[in-house]
Amino acid sequence: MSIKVYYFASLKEHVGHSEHELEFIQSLTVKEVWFEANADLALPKNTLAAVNMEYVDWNSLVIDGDVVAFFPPVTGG
Amino acid sequence: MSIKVYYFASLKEHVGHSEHELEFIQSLTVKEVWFEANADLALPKNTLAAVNMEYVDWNSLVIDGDVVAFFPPVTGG
Amino acid sequence: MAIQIIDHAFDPYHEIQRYQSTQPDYLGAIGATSIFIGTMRDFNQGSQVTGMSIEHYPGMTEKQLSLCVEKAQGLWSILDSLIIHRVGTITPNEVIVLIAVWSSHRGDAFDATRYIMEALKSTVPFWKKECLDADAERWVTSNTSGYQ
Amino acid sequence: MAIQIIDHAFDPYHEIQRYQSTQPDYLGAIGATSIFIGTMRDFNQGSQVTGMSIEHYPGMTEKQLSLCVEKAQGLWSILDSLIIHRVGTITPNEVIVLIAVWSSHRGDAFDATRYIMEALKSTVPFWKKECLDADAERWVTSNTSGYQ
Repeated sequence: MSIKVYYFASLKEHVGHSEHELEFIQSLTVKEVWFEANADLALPKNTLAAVNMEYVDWNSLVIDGDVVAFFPPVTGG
Repeated sequence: MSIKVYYFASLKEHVGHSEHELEFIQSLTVKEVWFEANADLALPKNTLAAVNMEYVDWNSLVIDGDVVAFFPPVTGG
Repeated sequence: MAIQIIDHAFDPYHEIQRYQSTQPDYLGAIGATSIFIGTMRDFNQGSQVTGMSIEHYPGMTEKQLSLCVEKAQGLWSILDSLIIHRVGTITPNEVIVLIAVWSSHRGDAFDATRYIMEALKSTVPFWKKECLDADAERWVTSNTSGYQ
Repeated sequence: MAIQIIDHAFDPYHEIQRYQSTQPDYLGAIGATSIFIGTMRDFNQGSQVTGMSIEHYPGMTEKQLSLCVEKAQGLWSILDSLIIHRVGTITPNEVIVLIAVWSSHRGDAFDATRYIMEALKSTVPFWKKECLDADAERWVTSNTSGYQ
């Protein structure tokens, strides 16, 4: 199965790119997606995760076609 | 001594005029000013009193030259 | 800080912009502007309302409005404020009151605006009389609380 | 109800007036308009700030802003609302965010405006990066609470 992963703001600079595609066989949690994609990188404290533009728990499962996003605490307004 | 008394809004209609001058010898409280000026009229519930444009207690004393005002609860805004 | 009592219809946005053009000193310090605009509705307490007249106590009105602002300044950090209130004859959809507060931070701006509005409603000597149709009119007898 | 993400400077008063001209249906029902305008300051966290850039997550931004408004609608009685937020490059004194809420009663308008602002600050995917001088820049790492 295939999912798309996006990174924003300081996290984009931390991982060094803004997006990539992941292909894998078994079902993964959001947390596993991070470590699958960034095996050699620490997960910055307070990082937020969204699937299909909705906030999710790090233990929720990702399915084929999902769009996952990782980003730091938001600072708009 | 001489004081000026003003009435506003529904209270002006209740007493039938907007202002008058009072002359008297001894010192009076605000409450006594009302009954001195309106002996035959009930004092409507919730009536507010001001002396020299500041809210006052009904037992505060009025002195020569003071401007006393009586009016209903305010409804601006 | 400015307080205005006026007897004709006004555009609140135009007045805010005009007032803001006089405050260049601390422009870079303003992070938050909170504005409240009270407008005349065409329906109140179960009746269609066709117009309204607002009476006030000249002099005491300005004095009590200043006191509202002073108290807000004592409680929150405010850079500037503008209050405009209508008196005289008003028709539905016209603005009755404008309160604008400028501050560095949003908490101060929100709190001060609301405080000034509630203080105005409970202490400043304005009185509304509603016109229900050609013949009938009634004094508004009390303001409701803006907090539930 | 309208939500706009824009990448150029805007005049909040002009935008409110333009939006209001599209809402004649319930005009007589509007008793209260509450507005919040967030502006870029030239000083933050001990440093002079010369500019700012705001990044966002297109799509999720609109989705989360809609959710803020829906939640406010569930909690208070709102007739209409307008939210505009800047993205891209911003200079001091420019408006970052505008929130306007129209309601019959002031309590609803005040509460809803503040709620939407706090919800925006904590849930909508915008990120600010401040330019401190020609070479230095820093990400803003967290928003403060608007309540004390």
